[in-house]
Amino acid sequence: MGEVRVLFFASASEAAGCAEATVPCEEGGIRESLLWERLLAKHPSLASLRGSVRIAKNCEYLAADGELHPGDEAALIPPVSGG
Amino acid sequence: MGEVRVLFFASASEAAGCAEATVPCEEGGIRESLLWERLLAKHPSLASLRGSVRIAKNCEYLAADGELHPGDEAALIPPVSGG
Amino acid sequence: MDVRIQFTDQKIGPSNPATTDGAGAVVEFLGVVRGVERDAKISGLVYEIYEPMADRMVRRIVEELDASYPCLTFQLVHRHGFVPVGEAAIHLRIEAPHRTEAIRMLEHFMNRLKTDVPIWKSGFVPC
Amino acid sequence: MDVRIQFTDQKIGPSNPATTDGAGAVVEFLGVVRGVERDAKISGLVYEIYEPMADRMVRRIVEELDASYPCLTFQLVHRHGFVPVGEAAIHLRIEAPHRTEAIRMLEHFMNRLKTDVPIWKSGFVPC
Repeated sequence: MGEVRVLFFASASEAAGCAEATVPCEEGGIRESLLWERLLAKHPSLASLRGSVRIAKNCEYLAADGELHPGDEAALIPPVSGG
Repeated sequence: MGEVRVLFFASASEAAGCAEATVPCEEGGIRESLLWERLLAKHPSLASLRGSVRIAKNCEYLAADGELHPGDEAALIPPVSGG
Repeated sequence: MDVRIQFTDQKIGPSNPATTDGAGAVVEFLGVVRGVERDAKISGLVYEIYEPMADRMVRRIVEELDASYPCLTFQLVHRHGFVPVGEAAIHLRIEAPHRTEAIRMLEHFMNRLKTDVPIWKSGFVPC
Repeated sequence: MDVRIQFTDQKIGPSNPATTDGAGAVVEFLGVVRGVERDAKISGLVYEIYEPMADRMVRRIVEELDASYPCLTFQLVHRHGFVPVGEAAIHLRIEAPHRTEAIRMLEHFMNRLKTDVPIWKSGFVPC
């Protein structure tokens, strides 16, 4: 099985206590729900953010039916507050 | 009888060929229509501007029922185009 | 609100970058003379200002808009006389606690300027 | 349209006053750190940026908005790291043929920035 790298930013990195994680990923791809399941197994402290965090894949927001594949760079994007 | 000083700007000063005029004015005041009548007697070339020009009195636009009195500074304000 | 108005025949310089206490947003606007007017190439425009009335109208408009879009400072510089192509005829700088008010002030002020403030492009100079 | 994006941990300097050929309007925006956050006095804010994604999102947003509000140039500087009170966290400079497009671009871009661009105020430093 391959892997997806997941970057944490802002409140997500605070909650996880680290800046990134790797998550196992089948060649056929995984959906957001499975990504969360595997992430929370490693970092249960991220659970409270799940409702507000969006997932990015390779610097684009992941569509609701989007899939992650091995080698993708994912990111947890908490509500942004630039400017 | 007193007088009102009338300043001309932009297309009004071009049409009149000068920057200002004085117009006779009764102590009791005159309305815009009488001001125009007396102005056009002196400067008939202003006639074509009458439909587009607004009158100012002491640096305020004159209300439709406003009056000019001797000593007031009036101005012909063609459509503005600042900025 | 602190309102400053300047009419000048000199080139408009860079603005002071210092910000007022409490300002979260600074919006600046430059209106620049373009090289074409009524399909003809020009070297510049000539502006004319009825200064005492323009000053009064600007203050009136800003005061009215400030009631809806509270801002901290409002600075206007407008040139008169010849303004060459590529130079600014007008410079606005608005500070406000929040950006929305500053942007709305800019937008509505410029609309009012172009209907009510006695300033005219009184001629253009062909190339 | 010429789009330039810079992320920096250095103080944002004064912008280049030169204007692009054909630009009739230049709009600039500074978002300045204010001295109070959640009712507490602060000495500054800390910003975090997911730079490659922020760059991509900004370009996407500007491209989309340019279809409705055609502009000539778009420059964004956003700071990361600690930004002291009174300094700008963001600077925008937009040039367009006409002011309406430049103002709309600013307004809509800032709205989109605050929903879609991965930049965070990730902390504030008390006085």
